[in-house]
Order: sequence, then C-alpha cells, then structure tokens
Amino acid sequence: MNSLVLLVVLPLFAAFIIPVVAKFSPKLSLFTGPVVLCINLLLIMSAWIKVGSGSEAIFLGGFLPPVGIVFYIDHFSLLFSGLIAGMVLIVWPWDAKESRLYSLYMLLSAASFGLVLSADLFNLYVFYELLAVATYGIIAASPISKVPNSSATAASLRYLFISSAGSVMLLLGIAIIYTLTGTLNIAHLATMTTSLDGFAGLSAFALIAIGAGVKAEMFPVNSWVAEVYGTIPRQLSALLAGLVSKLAVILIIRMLLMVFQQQAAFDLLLVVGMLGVISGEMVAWRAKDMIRMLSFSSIAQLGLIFIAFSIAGSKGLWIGMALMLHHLLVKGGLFLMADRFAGHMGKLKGLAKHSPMAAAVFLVFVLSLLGVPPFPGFWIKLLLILNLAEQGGGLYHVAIATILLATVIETAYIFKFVRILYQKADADSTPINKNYSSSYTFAKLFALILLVSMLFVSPISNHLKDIANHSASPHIYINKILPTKQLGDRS
Amino acid sequence: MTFLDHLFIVVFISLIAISALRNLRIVDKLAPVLYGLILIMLVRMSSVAYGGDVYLSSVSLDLLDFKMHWQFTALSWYFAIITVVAALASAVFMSGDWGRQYREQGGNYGMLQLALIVNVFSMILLLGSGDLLSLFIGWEFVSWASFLMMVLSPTKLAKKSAVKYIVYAMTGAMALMVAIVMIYSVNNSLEFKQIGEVFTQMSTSSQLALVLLFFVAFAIKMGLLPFHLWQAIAYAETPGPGAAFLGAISSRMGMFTIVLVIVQFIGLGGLKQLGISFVNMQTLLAWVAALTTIIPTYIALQQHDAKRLLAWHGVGQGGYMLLGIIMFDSIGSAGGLMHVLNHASYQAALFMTVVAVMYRTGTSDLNKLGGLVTQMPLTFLVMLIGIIGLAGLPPMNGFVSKWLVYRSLLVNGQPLLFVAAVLGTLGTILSVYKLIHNTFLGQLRLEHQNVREVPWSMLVPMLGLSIIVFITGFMPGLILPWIASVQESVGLPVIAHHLGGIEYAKGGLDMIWVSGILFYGFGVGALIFYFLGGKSKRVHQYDNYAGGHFLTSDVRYHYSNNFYPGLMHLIGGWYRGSFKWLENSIVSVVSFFSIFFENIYRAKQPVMLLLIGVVLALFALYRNLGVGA
Amino acid sequence: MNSFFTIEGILYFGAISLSIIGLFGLLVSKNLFRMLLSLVLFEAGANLVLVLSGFIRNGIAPIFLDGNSGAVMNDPVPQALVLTAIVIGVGVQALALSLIFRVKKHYGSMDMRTIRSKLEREIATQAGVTPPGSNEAPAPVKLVKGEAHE
Amino acid sequence: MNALHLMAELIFMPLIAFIVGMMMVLMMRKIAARLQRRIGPPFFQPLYDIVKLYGKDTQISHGLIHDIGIIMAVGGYIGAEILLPVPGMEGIAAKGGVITLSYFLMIPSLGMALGVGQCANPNGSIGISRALTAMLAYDIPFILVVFGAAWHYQSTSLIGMIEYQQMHQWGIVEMPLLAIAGLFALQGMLGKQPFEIYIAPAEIATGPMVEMSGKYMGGLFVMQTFQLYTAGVLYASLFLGGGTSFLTLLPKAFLVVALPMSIAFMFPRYKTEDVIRILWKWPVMLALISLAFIL
Repeated sequence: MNSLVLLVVLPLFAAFIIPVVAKFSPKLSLFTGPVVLCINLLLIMSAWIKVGSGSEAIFLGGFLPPVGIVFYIDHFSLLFSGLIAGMVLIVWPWDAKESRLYSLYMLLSAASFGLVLSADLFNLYVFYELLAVATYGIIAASPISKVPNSSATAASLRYLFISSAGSVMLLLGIAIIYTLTGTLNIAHLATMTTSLDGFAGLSAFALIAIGAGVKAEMFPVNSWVAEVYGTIPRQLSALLAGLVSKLAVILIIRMLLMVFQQQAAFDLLLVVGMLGVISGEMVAWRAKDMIRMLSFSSIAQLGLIFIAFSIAGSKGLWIGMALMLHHLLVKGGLFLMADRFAGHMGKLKGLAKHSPMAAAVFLVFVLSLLGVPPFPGFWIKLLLILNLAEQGGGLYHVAIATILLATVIETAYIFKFVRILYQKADADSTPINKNYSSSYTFAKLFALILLVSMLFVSPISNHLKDIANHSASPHIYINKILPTKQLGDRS
Repeated sequence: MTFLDHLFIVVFISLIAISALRNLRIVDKLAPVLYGLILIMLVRMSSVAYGGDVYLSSVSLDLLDFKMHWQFTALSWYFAIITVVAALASAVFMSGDWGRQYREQGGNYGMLQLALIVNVFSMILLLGSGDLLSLFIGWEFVSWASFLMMVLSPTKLAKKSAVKYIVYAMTGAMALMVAIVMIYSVNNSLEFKQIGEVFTQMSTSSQLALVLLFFVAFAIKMGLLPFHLWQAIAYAETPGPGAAFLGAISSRMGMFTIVLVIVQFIGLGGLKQLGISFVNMQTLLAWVAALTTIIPTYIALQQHDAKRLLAWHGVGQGGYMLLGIIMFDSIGSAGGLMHVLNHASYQAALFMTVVAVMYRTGTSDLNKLGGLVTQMPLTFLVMLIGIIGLAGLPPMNGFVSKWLVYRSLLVNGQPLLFVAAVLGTLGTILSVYKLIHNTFLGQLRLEHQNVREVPWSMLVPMLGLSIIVFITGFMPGLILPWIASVQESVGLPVIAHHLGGIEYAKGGLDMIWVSGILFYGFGVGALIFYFLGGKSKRVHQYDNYAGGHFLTSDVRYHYSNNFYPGLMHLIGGWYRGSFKWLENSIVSVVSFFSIFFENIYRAKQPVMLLLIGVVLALFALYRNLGVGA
Repeated sequence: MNSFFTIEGILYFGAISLSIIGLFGLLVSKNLFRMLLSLVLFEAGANLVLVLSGFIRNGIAPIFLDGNSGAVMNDPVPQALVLTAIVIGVGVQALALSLIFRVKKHYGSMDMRTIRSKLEREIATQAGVTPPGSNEAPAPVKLVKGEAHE
Repeated sequence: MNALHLMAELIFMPLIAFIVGMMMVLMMRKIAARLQRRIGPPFFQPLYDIVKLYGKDTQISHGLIHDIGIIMAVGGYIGAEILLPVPGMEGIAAKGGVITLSYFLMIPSLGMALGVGQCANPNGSIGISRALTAMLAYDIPFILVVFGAAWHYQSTSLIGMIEYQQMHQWGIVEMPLLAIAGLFALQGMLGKQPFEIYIAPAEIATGPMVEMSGKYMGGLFVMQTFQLYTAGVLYASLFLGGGTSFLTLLPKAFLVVALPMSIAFMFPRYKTEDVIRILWKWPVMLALISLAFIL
C-alpha cells in the first residue's frame, strides 16, 4: 500500500530531473512525464482494486498521527487521483519546446496528488502552495501563439496576487485552527469539533474556504478567471477549470465534512455558491466570445458545486461529486474544443455547416450542461434540486430559485451562440480552424463518455453514492487514521 | 408486451428508420406509411377512448430511486390520435412536390422529416407518461423537438424566434421542475396521484405557489397570456408542413398537462379555495383564458403575413380551450377538449393552404396576393372550410366546440367572459375574412395569371383535413364519446351526447339538424338563384365599375392593405406592445445585473471583500483569545 | 478585556494589525511593487499569528528542555510550519518579482490600472470583441423587422 | 313531430318570413315616405322590385363565388327562419337554440362578404370591411342582450323563453334596460341611421353593392326581407312575450321594425369608428347594468 506514496514522489522527482535529462536528450524529457503519469495510473488502478469499498491510511516517516504525515486513501481520493493523471496526460504540452514546462506540469501533478491524498492540514497547505506556484509558472510560460507573451505574464501576475492573498488566508485559517485546537491532523481535528464550534471556528472555516476558493473560482475571489482563461491555451484552461478548481473544492470539502459540520458553514457555502451561480451566468450572458462565456459559465458551475456541498452529509458529497465529474467532462471538453470556436461569436456563422461534427459535440456538451434529459446533467440537476428541497429552510429554496433562474439565463446565452453556429456563413465569418488537433479528439472522447454514461446513470450514481457514503463519514476517517482515539464528542 | 409497448416500439422504430433513411428519396414514401402504422396501432387501442381500461406499459425504468412508468389513458389517446393524424397529413403534404421544391430551394428535407418524427415520438412519450418524472422528461423532449423543427428554417428571424422560444420553454420547464420538486419533497413520491394528496396537505401559500408554477409551465407551452409572445412568430417561421403540424398540436401539449394535472388532481375545489372573496384561482385562470382569446386575435387582425396571422389565431384559440375546461362542467370542459381536435384539424388545413399558396406564388404576404380562387379553387375550398371552422360558424366543427364553451359560460352566468369569447370570435371573423379575401378574392395579379392548382400530394391531406373539419362538425357524436371518456377518466362530469351533438336540459344542440337546415337553406337559395332569375353573364375581372375609368392589367384595383381602417382608427392606439415592453424590460433588468456583476469582476471589490472577511475573522480570533485567557 | 495588555494580547494585536495593513495595502496600492510588498506584510502577519499559536509565556524552547524540569515548552510544531510557510512565501515572492520585471518590460508601467486595462484590451482583441466595461449594449432586443406591434 | 309536419314547416316557415318580410319592407318605405311627406310605394312594390331584379337582362357574374355568396346570404337566412319558432311552427328550434341562431345570422354576412370579395372591386371590399366592422360593433351588445335574456329565462331555447314570458311577464317589463340595449343593437343590425354607413344606400358605388346587378341585387333584396322579419320576431320573442298566434306576434314584430325606421331619420350618419364607439358604449353599459340586476 505504501507504494501510493510514489504518486507524489515520482512526479516530484521527475520534475527535478527533467531539466537535467533535457540537457542530454530533449526527446526523453518529453516522454518522462507521460511515462510517470502512466505508472501513476497503474498504481491508482491497483490501489482502487485493493482498497475495495474500504479505505486505507498511510503513515509516512515512521511517526504516528497526530504528529506524522498521513495519506488517506479511499475511492474518492483515488478517483480524483486518476482524473489528475488522465487530465494531465490529455493536456500534456507535446508541442512545447521548453523542458521547463514539463517540469512545471510534473510539479503540478505531484502537488495535485498530494492535495488529494493528504490527511493533514499543513500538508494540504504546502501542496496547495506548490500547486499554485506550478500554476503561475505554467500560465506565464504558456502563451497562445497570437497573444504576446507578456499578457499571459500579466494575467499570471494578477492571478498570483489574488491567489497568494488567498493562500495567506488559508494559512491564517490554519493558524486559527491550531490556536484553538493545537493539532492539524484532520482526523484529530474531527474528534474535537466542539472547540471549533464558535465564531472563531467558523471564521477559520471562512478563511480556508475563501482562501482555497480563489482556485475554486468561488464568488468574490474569482476575478482572475476571465483574464487567465483568456490568455492561456485552451488545453490549459481545460486543466484549470476542469481539474485544479476541483482540487481546491476537495480541500474545502474535506474541512467541511470532517471538521466544520456546522449549519453556518453550510450556509456560507450556499450563499457564495448562489452568488457565484447568478453572477457567473449573468456575466456570461453578456459575453461575446466563447472563451469568456465558458470562463464565466465555469464560475457558475463551481457555484453550483458549492451549493451541492452545502447539503449536509453524504448526499451533498454524492451530488457534489457527480457535479464535479460532470463539470470536468463538460467544461473540460468545451475548453478542449474551444480553439475551433475562438474569436467574436458573430464571426462563427456557418460553422455548423462546415464541421457538423464539432457543432454536434458542442451541442451534446451544452445540452448536458443545461440539464436537458436524458443527458447526465439532467439527472444531476434533478437530484440536486430534490435534495435542496428536502433540506427545508428558506435559504435552500432561494438556492433552488437561483439555480433555475440561472438555467434560464444559461439557455439564453448558450442558444444565442448555437444559433450563430447554425446560421449561414457570410463574408464576415472567419475560416474555421480545420487542423484536427489532439485536443479536439479528446473533446470528442469526452462527449462519447458523456453519452455512454447516459446509459449507465443508475450504476454510476449508485457507485458514487457508495463512495460518498464512505468518504463523508468522519467515523471511518477517524478510525482509520487514529485507530487508538475514540470518537470524542461526536456521536 | 401490451398494446402500449407495441405503440412505443413502432414509434421508436419509425424514429430510427426515418433518421437513418432521411437523406434518401424513399423517406417520402416511407414516412406516411410509418405514420399510418402508428395510427393503426393507436386505433387498436381505441377501446380506451370508449370507456375501456387504461393501457399500461410493461416497461418501467428504475433510475436513481425514481420509478418511471408509462400509461395511456383516454386523455392520452385523444391527444395522441390528433398528433398522429396531424403528422400523417403533414408527412403526406411534404412527401411530393412540396418536398422537391423545398430541396431545390436548399432546405434540408431530411431534417424536416426527422424533426417531424422526433416531435411525434416525444409527444407520444409525453402523452404516455405515467408519473411526474416521465412527464417532465416528455415535456422537455417536446420542447426540444419543437425547437428542432423551428430552427430548420434558414431565415435569421426564424432562428431568433426559435431561440426565444427555447428560453421561454426552459423557463416553463424550470417552473415545472420546481412544482414537481415541491410535490416530491412532501411524500417522496412522483406518482400522479400524489399531486392531489400533497395538495390537500399543503398550506395555502404553498398551494398557491404550486398551482401558479404548474400553470406558468403549461401556459408557456400553450402560449397563454402573458407568455404568448414567443409562439406566433416561431410557428409562422417554421417551414411549411412543419408549421402546420406545430400549429395544430404542439402547443396543445400544454392543454394536455393542464387537464392532466390541474383539472384532474387539483380540481375545481382546489382552485376555488385559493383566493379571496369572489376572486379565486378559477376566475383568474378564466380571465387569463378570456384575455388570451382577445389579445392575440386582435394582434392577428393586424398581421399582413398569412402564416403569422394564422399562428396568432392559434395562440388565441388556446384561450377557448382553457376557458372551456376551466368551467369544470360537462359541456364547458367538453367544449374545451373538443376544441383541441377541432382546432388541430382546421389549423393544419389552413396552414397547408397558405403553404400551398406560397408553393405556387412564393409569398404569403397578404398585400401581394389576390384573386387566386380562379386558379386554385380546391385550395380555396379548403381555406373556406377552414376559416368557417376557425371563426366558429356553423356547420363546421369549430362551431360545435365554441357553442359548448358559450353554453357553459351562459349556464355558469359569466356574461363578461361570454362577451370576451364573442369578442374573440368576431375578431376572428374579421381577420379570417381578410385572409381569404386578400388571398383568393379580389383582383388576380398579373404575375399570378399562370398559377395552377397545387398537385394532389398536397391537395389530398388538405382535403382530408377539411373533410374531418366538416364531418366532425356535422356529426360531433363521432368525437363526443372520446371526450366523454376523457371526462370520465379525469373525473369531470360526463357530457350526455348523441351522434348529432349533446343533450342538455335547457337547450341542447343537434348538429345534424342544424347543418341539415343550413344546407336546406342553401339549397333553396340555390334554387331561387339558378331557376328563378335570368341567366347571368360571366365577365372579366377588369370589366368592373371604376368610376368611369377603364381598368387594365397594369392598374392595381384591389383593396388589401389596412383592411379595417375604421376599426384600427379606433383601437389602433391600444396596440401599445405592452407585453413586448414587459419582455424587453425583463431583458433590460438582466442586462443591468449583468453589467453590475461584470464590473464587480473587474473592480477591486474582491480584495475589499477579503479585507472585510479577514478583519472579521481576526477580530473573532482576538476576542476568543482575549476572553478565554 | 482583562488580557488585553498581556504579552500575548499585544503580540496578537501586532500580528493581526500587520496582516490587515498588508491586505489593506494590497487593496489601495496601484504600484505593482507596492502590492508585492503589501503581500509580504500580509504574509508576515499571518506567519506571526501562526507562530503565536504555539507561544506560551515563560515557555522555553524545546531544545533547552531537560526531561524532568517540568517547565512548559513552546509548541515546536508551529515554528516548523512557519519555516515552511516562509520558504514557500519567499519562493512565490521571487516568482512574483520576476513576473513584475517582465510585465514592466512589456507594458512600460508599474501601475496596476494601466496594466489591467491594457490586458483587458489585449484579451478582447485576441478574442475579437470589444473590451468589457465599454458601453456596448448586450445583444439588443429589437423589434423584428416587419413585425407588427401588439 | 311527424315528417309531414316537418316538411310543411320547412316550406312554410321561410315562406311566411318572406311574405311578412316584404310587408315590413313596404312598411319601412311607407314610414320613410310619410316622414318625408311623400305617399310611398303601392302595396306590391317590394314584390315588383324583386321580380324586376330577378328578371333583368343584364346580370353580371364575377365568378362562381359571386353566385355562391348570394346563395349563402339567402340560404343562411332561410336556415335561420327554420330555427326561429313562430306560433304553431317550431321548426328545429329545439335542436339549436338562440346561440345557434345568432351564429346563423352571421352566415349571410359572410356569404355576402365572399360574393362581394369575388367581384374584384375595391369599393365593394371597402364596404365589406365596414360591414364586418359594424357587425363587430353591434354583435357585442346583441350578444349581451341574448345572454341576459337566456340567463333570465334560464333557457337558451326561444320556445322556453316564450313560455316563460307567457307564464310570467314580458321581458321588457322585467328587464327594461336590457330591452333598450336590444333596440340599440337592432338599429345597428338593420343598418339604419345612424349606423348605416356600411350599407351606404345613397352611394351604391362605394358600398358592398357596387357590383350587384339583377338577381344578385334581388338576392340581397330577399335577404333584407328575411332580415327584417328575423329581427322583428326575434326581438318580439325575447322581450315582448312572443305570441300564441300570428295575430299577437306579428303586430309586435311590425312594431319592433317600425321603431328603428321611425327614429332613423332623426340622425346623421356616423363614421365606422364612431359606430363602434357608440355601440360599445351605451348599449353595452345598459346591458351590463341590467345584467347586474338579473344575475
């Protein structure tokens, strides 16, 4: 089981040796990363089978918790580890000339694996920072051809400021928690939730949520989204919007489910989620090019995920997870094919005639995004709304209204766009980017996965439910990591 | 395998077959055959329409703890048969020369056929729904299927209105979803009968919200006020037979669900208990219906495009259906239900005549046509029958259903609603006369001198539909048993009927006699005309009184534009576009908030908010330590 | 407020003030370098809070602890954490500084507002649209041509 | 009701209507003449007119629909007469009722409109546009009146209404305001001053009759006789208690028709929009007030 440490160690190691390897053989350095990721994938698969429906804790460095470093492994973390490996593979910068970029990607994956697996608050912080640094670097180093390099740098800098401020807030939150409890091990924290019950505990959660929320595109702190997605390659946007944002969400969710099970914390998430949904959709409604539209729609979708997580217990995790996976597929797919739809939307007339397949794939994604039956998006939205309604309480009803209003606005702008795709081409239309890049192939693959999952809604959902039931339970978590500790004040 | 399963299978196979073969010529022949097959399957199930048992499907789906199943009640069957007949007529209509012309003009004929079968499929799915979830899924399917049909037209306006439609439809779907969620959250069940049970358990405000949500959802589909703006343009811009099909039945799915949900499960008692003193939900809905009959009708009166005129009337006629059903008595609800079939038959026929005229002349602009009766007499005949039906004059079927509605309003003592309904009818008469006058009567334009009658592939469905219009008007008793079973199945009082019409204590209706007398009158009139008078002489259209001038072919001697100046002089000021204003202001509000949020994203407020958050959090920490230490 | 003037109280007050000043600086400064410095202040404040969380008055460093004296020791964990945090912080700041150099080189300005508007314009140009915040109306809803009022 | 009886009714009801209607036309013209200090036409003048029009040599047809329009105009009224019960002859009044009847009354208008439309003369079409607008104007008060009467008598069948009045009091006594509103509507329906713009008898060239000659005009003349008769008898049945025999019914009917004629000459001619304005204001108001009492 300890082999899973390799998930973090291998990429980290690769990140450091790639510049060295590149000196001798650029070819080899190009393939190092994918090979490492493939090994990781194999590791994850074997662990998936080994863990079964249970979970495992790995203690590193010979110290036992609450002092030592712990990795916690269950299907939830393995699922996202697998997604990290897959997603990074998909967006691997094959055509980049600099080996630096490979290192950064490796660093990013190492940090991501660590973020998913860690069961220790400070490790989470470290990996989060590592992820942030890798991200700034990648953004600054990956200009799209047409934009001068510096605009990516400027966007990266602006992102750095807000994100670093977020990281510091995360640190502050951790400091408050430590002040209040004297431990940073999440399982240990889970046994002493009463000391975090007050306003100070809540503000610690708020700081963590908002701090990590910068990456998770949470409402007030997501002004970077449009700038960054506007200046980086679409594949990278797919990675950031599809995956990195989810990792930050996972951090927040870990804290929420294990430590801060307070109604006020749920309400906080609900409110920022609602604001994110409505503001994202509203701004996307005014967008005139696809990238901007997708950026803000992504904000809105993340808001939806926060709303889902504001449902207490395993149901929230279940639906939130489904939403995350769905959003990863859809938004990832949309960003992957966004190159074909770049530019002012008025110039995309006639695209559907030119490449009907691309238009059809686009339609599949957006219909699922809107929640049109029988696409998976519909079932998720239905479950979300049904469960929100079950929560009772005025705020949840407001959330339902918000989601549905947002869906209507979403329909309006998406179909404004679809209409243009299906219009007759005119002199104003730009020639369509015909080169079939690999990212478009992957977009098609995503669409196919989406369509296939349509047929297996029930099994998938049941499986996710099992995972959620397992992962949302502090009991199991504590028992695995701190077998000696009894569950203190939690019944 | 029940009959219902067979029906679903046949429909599904048709869907597959047509989508696979849609780009081959064979689809022309295949599609009508398939619709005929579906019709046969429906006829095999006709016992349900004569008081037989409900057909259940043996298929049920367990998805995510929801159980979905399907069933066919008398109500479903009644709407289904209208759907399939309309689809059959449309398919025949487009199968021959019209389709050829459509292809030549660059239209995607295969997609049109596909859109038609997708529509039929989704409608059958909706009609067959057995619980709220399958209802919702069917509902969404129908919306998207209509959208598919609408976007086929290449014009920019069509696409624009289709998008507008889908936004409206999504709003409706969301309202429906909330309503369903409200029901589910009480008893965790999505069965239809839960609606009634949950409704009785709810608080008054929840009841009000539930009814309004359901109604908004259904009203949007049906284009009832104030959600009527999307429909007419969207339907009018749909390619030919597609418009006929959509105009005939598509928006009536809203009627189906109104009957299914509001009438069957919430019922008169439920509606009446919501409200204060004499204003209750029933009166509110009745007035919505009445205004829907009036306002769109008078909008139609203003149109100078034939298809748009008809489409606006389609919106207006929806009001009669709701007005009838909302009366909840045997005759009123029978009238409302029957009007669905009647409207479908004449509306499809009328749309087809307009499309036929467009096929020959290339325009549906009422100011650019005229005098076509000599060139296209059969099309004229169909349109005449259709407009008599639409205007609700005897002996066509529109009269029967409207008579029932009027009678019900009379019995229930609703003079203002009665006047509203009559106002709608009179407006319709004015408007349809303008339609037939500007198209077929008056002076024939020079460029239309060589126009010929449309080919038989188009005439046959038109004539077939007009025969339905006439026969069901002459012998409403053919339809009334279906209506009676529908009423029985949804728990309304059942109408007493016979072949000629209805029996009612305070004055019934026997259409066989009424039509008979009318035709007797016409016969006598013809006798007088042809045998008592001198021989008439046929003159050329230019041989006409023109105040001493001589008419030649280059003189336009036709009255078409602004046909009712006197009326418009009076009521023209009332066309203020208030609803359009409302729609635009909603868009403006969204736009305002959009700009607001956009600026939030651009400004430094995020950091400001962070600052506030941090100050609060640290203050909390400080207090916590300070007090604790 | 009996503990306000204790040493912890004053230290906390200082640390917290430092973070708030830093964040406030981030909010009000327009100059990139000042923003970076504000960030440093913010981070320093946060690190102080973290270090303080393990501080005990009269406590001694764990290294000087002999096993049986019974004296209270300062918690070593936060100190270890803060070390890590400082290292990460320095890394980020260095990265930020290098980015600032590159930005300055390209835009010729250190003013965040100028850079933002230029960046927005560049993004918009690249996407082929007008920059956000311009007064261009959102997809206007016009009366469709030839359509009658109602 | 045996078949023979019915056959007789089918023949005699329209015939009586035609004859009585001709007498009403005569009466109208006499009244007009007396008001204008003329002697007026002889007794058989309406008949002479009809025979003359039918027998004319130049009869111009503008096509089949032109003919059918006239047939519909006359035929619609013939059908309406059979729906209108008179003493001793109930026709099929039980099968339709007063709503059906009021709809039957629209068919001749539509027929005439079709016929005129086919003539391809814009003057005719303008006339029809005015006529249909006027129909919109007078049908609203008319339908309110019918509604009020039907509600009051708790029947939509004219037979039932007459029975009620025979047992109780005349409708005009019980519902005077409604009866006045009915008179207004009648004035419009008969196209008498001030609501005569759509017939425009003085300026035939700019009215619907512009292309009507010979038996076409004759048909419209016949239609007018029916129209007068129907209006008179219908009003008498609604408000004046109908009649147990023709002796009691016909005077009432003549009175009803004479009334609009006698006051017609006091008025100028209103424009189309003014026709609507006035008919939607006063009679509707009266009818609504009356309905408030009835309901």
